[in-house]
Amino acid sequence: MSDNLREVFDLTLFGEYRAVLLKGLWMSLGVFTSSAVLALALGLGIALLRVGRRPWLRRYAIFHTEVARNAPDYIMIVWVHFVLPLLVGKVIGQRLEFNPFYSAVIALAFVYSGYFAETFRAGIEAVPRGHIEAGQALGMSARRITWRLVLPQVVRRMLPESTNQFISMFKATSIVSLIAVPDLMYQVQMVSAQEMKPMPLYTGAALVYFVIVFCAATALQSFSSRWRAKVYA
Amino acid sequence: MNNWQRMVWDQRELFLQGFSVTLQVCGVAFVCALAGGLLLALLRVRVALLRPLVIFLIEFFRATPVLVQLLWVNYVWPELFGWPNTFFTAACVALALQSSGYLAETFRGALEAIPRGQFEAAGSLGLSRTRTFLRIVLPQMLLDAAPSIGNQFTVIVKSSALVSVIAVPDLMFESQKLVNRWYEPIEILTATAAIYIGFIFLMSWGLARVAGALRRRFGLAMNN
Amino acid sequence: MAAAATPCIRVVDLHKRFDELEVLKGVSFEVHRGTVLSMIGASGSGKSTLLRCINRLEAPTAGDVLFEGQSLVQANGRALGYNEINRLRRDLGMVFQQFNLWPHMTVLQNVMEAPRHVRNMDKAKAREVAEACLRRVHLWDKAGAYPARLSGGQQQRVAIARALAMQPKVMLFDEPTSSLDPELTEEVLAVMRELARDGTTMIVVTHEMGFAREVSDHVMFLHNGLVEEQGPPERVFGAPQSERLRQFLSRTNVQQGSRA
Amino acid sequence: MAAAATPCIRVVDLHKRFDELEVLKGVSFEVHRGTVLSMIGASGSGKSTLLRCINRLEAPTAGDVLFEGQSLVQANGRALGYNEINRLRRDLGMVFQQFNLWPHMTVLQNVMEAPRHVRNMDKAKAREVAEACLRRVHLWDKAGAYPARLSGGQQQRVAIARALAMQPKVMLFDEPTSSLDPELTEEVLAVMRELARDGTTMIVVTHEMGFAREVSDHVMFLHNGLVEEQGPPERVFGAPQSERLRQFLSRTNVQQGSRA
Amino acid sequence: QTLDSGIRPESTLAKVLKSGVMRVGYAQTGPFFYKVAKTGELGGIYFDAATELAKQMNVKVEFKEVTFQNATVGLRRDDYDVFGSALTYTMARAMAVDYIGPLYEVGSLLMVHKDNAGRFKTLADFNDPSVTFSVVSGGSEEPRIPILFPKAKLITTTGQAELGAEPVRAKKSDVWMSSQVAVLLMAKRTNWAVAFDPEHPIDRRPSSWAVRYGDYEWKNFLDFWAGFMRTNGETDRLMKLHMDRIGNA
Ligand SMILES: Nc1ncnc2c1ncn2[C@@H]1O[C@H](COP(=O)(O)OP(=O)(O)OP(=O)(O)O)[C@@H](O)[C@H]1O
Ligand SMILES: Nc1ncnc2c1ncn2[C@@H]1O[C@H](COP(=O)(O)OP(=O)(O)OP(=O)(O)O)[C@@H](O)[C@H]1O
Ligand SMILES: [Mg+2]
Ligand SMILES: [Mg+2]
Repeated sequence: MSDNLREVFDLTLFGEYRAVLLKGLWMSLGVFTSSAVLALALGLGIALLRVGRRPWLRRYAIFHTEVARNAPDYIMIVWVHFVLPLLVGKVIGQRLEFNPFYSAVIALAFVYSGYFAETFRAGIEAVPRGHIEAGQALGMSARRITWRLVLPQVVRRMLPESTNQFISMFKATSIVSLIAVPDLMYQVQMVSAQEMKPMPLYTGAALVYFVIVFCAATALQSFSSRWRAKVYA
Repeated sequence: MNNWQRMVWDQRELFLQGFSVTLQVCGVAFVCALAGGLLLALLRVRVALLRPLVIFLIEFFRATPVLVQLLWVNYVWPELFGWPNTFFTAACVALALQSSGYLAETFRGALEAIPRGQFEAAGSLGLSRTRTFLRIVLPQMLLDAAPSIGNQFTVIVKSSALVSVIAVPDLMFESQKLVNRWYEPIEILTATAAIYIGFIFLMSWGLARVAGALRRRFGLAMNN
Repeated sequence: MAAAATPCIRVVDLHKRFDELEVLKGVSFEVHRGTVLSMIGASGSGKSTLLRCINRLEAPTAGDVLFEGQSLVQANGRALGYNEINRLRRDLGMVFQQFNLWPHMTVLQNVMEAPRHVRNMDKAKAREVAEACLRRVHLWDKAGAYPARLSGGQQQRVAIARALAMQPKVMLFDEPTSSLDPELTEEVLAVMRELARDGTTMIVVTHEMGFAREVSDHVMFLHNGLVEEQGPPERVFGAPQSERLRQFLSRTNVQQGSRA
Repeated sequence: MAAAATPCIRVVDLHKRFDELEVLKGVSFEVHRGTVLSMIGASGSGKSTLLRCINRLEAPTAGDVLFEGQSLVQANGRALGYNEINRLRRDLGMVFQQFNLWPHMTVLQNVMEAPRHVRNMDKAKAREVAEACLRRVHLWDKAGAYPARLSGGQQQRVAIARALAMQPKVMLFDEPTSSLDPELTEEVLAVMRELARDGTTMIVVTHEMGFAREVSDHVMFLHNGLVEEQGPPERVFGAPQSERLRQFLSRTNVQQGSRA
Repeated sequence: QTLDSGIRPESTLAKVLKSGVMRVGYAQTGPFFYKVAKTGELGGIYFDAATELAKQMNVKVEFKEVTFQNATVGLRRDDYDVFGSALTYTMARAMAVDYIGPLYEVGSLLMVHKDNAGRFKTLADFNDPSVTFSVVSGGSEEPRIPILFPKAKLITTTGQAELGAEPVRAKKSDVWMSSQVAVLLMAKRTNWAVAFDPEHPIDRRPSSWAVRYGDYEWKNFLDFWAGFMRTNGETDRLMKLHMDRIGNA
């Protein structure tokens, strides 16, 4: 291995700064969980509107999905942090300023609500019509059919695809450093600016992301396949 | 409003120039990602010997931030493998790697969803394995995976906004340059976002139309 | 059986059109309480569509369906809403050709769901009802299994139990045996025979002429969206009037003649 | 029909085990050129598995399958590779219970695919062959349609045409009518009768006792993974020896007696 | 009392004095404004300067972090009263925000790979078509390279400044141009980087803070402060202090 390569894979800096880096990691996880929960809830709502009976809400759902999925995360985050408060402020007639953490969570939740909405919609549409009709034939209410017959199947069926989305989302949290949210990437940049060694630090960060994602994905996978084995024999 | 004229409309050539680079990077990366994803999926399903390695690779590509992939491919790979030697190639490769990880899983899902009977019908008629794959399996896989493939395209385009860290002058780079010229990010970034959103929307809409048309043609559209 | 004053189900000049295709072109008939009506007819003649209109899973294009004198289509000159239809549907049990069991619930959960949350029984009561129904179809030992682990005949019987658990006044069966092998067919028909004996009002779409002949009080032959012929089974099978029914029966007879 | 010196298909002490479950426990029989063998038996008795072993869609656990004297399992003491099996399979047409048509190809493309790329015919020739086969099953007018647009009976006939187009020496049918309604069943059986008359060697897994009786030269009753009884149809149906076969026939008879 | 002094009440100066809080925006750059990575404490030349200023004004100071990119947006949006981290004078920036009188002069240095060091004897050797510069986009060096080294080729990266040095390390470019502080630090921290003629920074440019246009009182007041800091040698003293501190960190 050449000197250069040795430098890239020399992770001693990572150990040396583990305290701040760990703090950053916690922040990353915080941003991730907050925005993931929001995105899931929002995505579910939008998906239900999309398959629902009200044409205007359906149209809004389509619009929401397309804009959310297609907006680059980077621009979305800057926009939410700087432009959105201006607009909202104008409406309520008062100067507004968002805490960067909330801006980040709002932006990520918005972008990924589009992805989740699509995932859920695909799942809802994949539930055989007959299952719904069976519920109707027994006189079950529309809400009960949705919550008791449709969604449990959707959630379990869409688990693999959602895993993909969770992974993207977790990785996407690394851009919140753009608005100075002190996540793992932010800390890495800070250390790198002081040590002037970006490569080993970024490499270490990538490994951290990898290990976390790998463990989480494996756990989800084994959970979902156990469930599928039970229900789909 | 004057700002829009001066910073966006008058700069359309720069925007266009950056957009054309984005287009090239995404195009090449997308094609490579499709091929790579397919290859990984097949290796994973068919070659038991390589399975652990392939799973590791897939997860590795999926799970590492694309920024780091860009840095690695551009700065570390040349030393390890003597390739790639231009920034542009490195950008394409890095983007393709990430998406091929995702697509490998998508393709695996699609492959496993093809009814056994489809293979058996081909086998019972004596079709060769290659022919069976190309003619019977692949078209059905692509059709089945079309929505996820569309999704992946949006991911590539969005990730491509990072390629300028390895000096590829894409749309994002040009728009940053304009931001640095006037320190007026709002109009410029909004315009940039509009271009990205419009482009991605057009592409995924087109793809969905094609897939929908095919499904309708095959009479598969109105199942449940 | 004595016909009650109001027929249990009355279908009045029912029309159903899917875009271009007019599937039902004005069907009228009555079913009295405690009787069994069999519907026969070629594939595509509109049998399933008719059954689905009776249960309001499809909205008729014109005409009316009355259940114990109450319209399932409109009341006071306006169309019925989802909740109103739903209330009426509770008394109309339906068994689908494809079973449509809910895969994420056990057999017991499948059967208990509606009594519990539509009839609002408490858990113990619903369980009791479900147990009775499952025993009736000889499947109490499978109560804890998930549907995917059951054979076709077993799934079909669970579907019957699920409908029965609501103690409906009418049972609608859509080709309940068409995808079962002979042995399983026999199982399911046995359960239905028993229901008939107990006096449940039933409308059965079927390809099993033997069953239709044996069990039903009335047979109806649907052709091209119209009732081509109807009457007691002896007359319909023994002395068919219409050319088309004769043809239909001869086809199925030829083939069944060649069996056994 | 005159039995040739080497039987067309010879199955020798065939065993097949899925993990725990031994499905075939030593099955042996022969089918001579130009004859029709019907396989009957209860659900789960291993009929499909046997058929699939003959076509090598499943690998037997032990025993051998010979096609015109050539083993489909091994040659010169080593197991056959995919390509070798494939070469032999060209002469074994198989029609699946679930049809397994390729949904993204038209009827014509489905039928032409194998002649063109396995037999390497040129396009015109393959088209000619396909046309002949489709005419034979009375479906030439559907040549341009996609499978999803066809009724069940039509799909089944396309599957037959697809197998026929390879001009196989043997045709294997797995319950070719079990999910069809009586009219469609009749359509498909008619085509098979015609094939039998033309002297095609056939092995048919079926629930249609009438068809088995009428068409086959030999009937085989499978029970618990073993050949419980076999012989000419008159003897098997007329004077069954084994208790279990009598039971099986009585069940299906009861039900068929109750039809028609 | 503030009215007596003639300060317009809408001036930021009046507001700061009245509210008793001065809001200072910063982005992390070099020795001017940084967080000590291990402790997360703020520090830097301008951090000390801003703290001192607040003390003398008898107000509290509140620091708000932004990224460099968004520095001027935050200022114009009134997220803070002064952007107090290092902004090097460029015409583009001057059209968006008002600089106060310079607090310090920064120079640039060129950095090459040690394997390449022998190639370059004089500054003129860099102005050659066979030489490729790398530089980070948006920094003050970017527009200067085509002027100082018109014959050389240029590639521009984005993101962190030190990522602009990576092409040199990977030998995809020959020389990195950056602020003298960054180059010295990198040469010190890595074993491959060599600063070219470290004693003589080239292309010196003023570095300072920025305020919104149109607020004379506030700008005059800060100009006065900057003049004092420079003439007095206070910024030089702080520079030495912090360079030592970072260098040994
Ligand atoms: N949702 C629908 N949209 C359009 N056409 C439909 C729809 N449902 C049914 N049809 C058509 O209506 C006709 C009658 O269908 P129906 O299912 O009622 O027939 P059936 O008598 O039940 O036949 P089978 O015995 O094959 O079940 C068919 O031609 C069918 O293609
Ligand atoms: N791939 C498999 N893995 C495990 N068990 C299997 C597999 N295929 C079949 N079996 C089992 O082997 C037994 C025989 O199956 P087979 O499909 O041959 O029955 P069959 O006689 O064709 O029945 P049917 O008339 O219902 O089609 C069944 O118990 C089945 O569950
Ligand atoms: Mg029907
Ligand atoms: Mg079978």
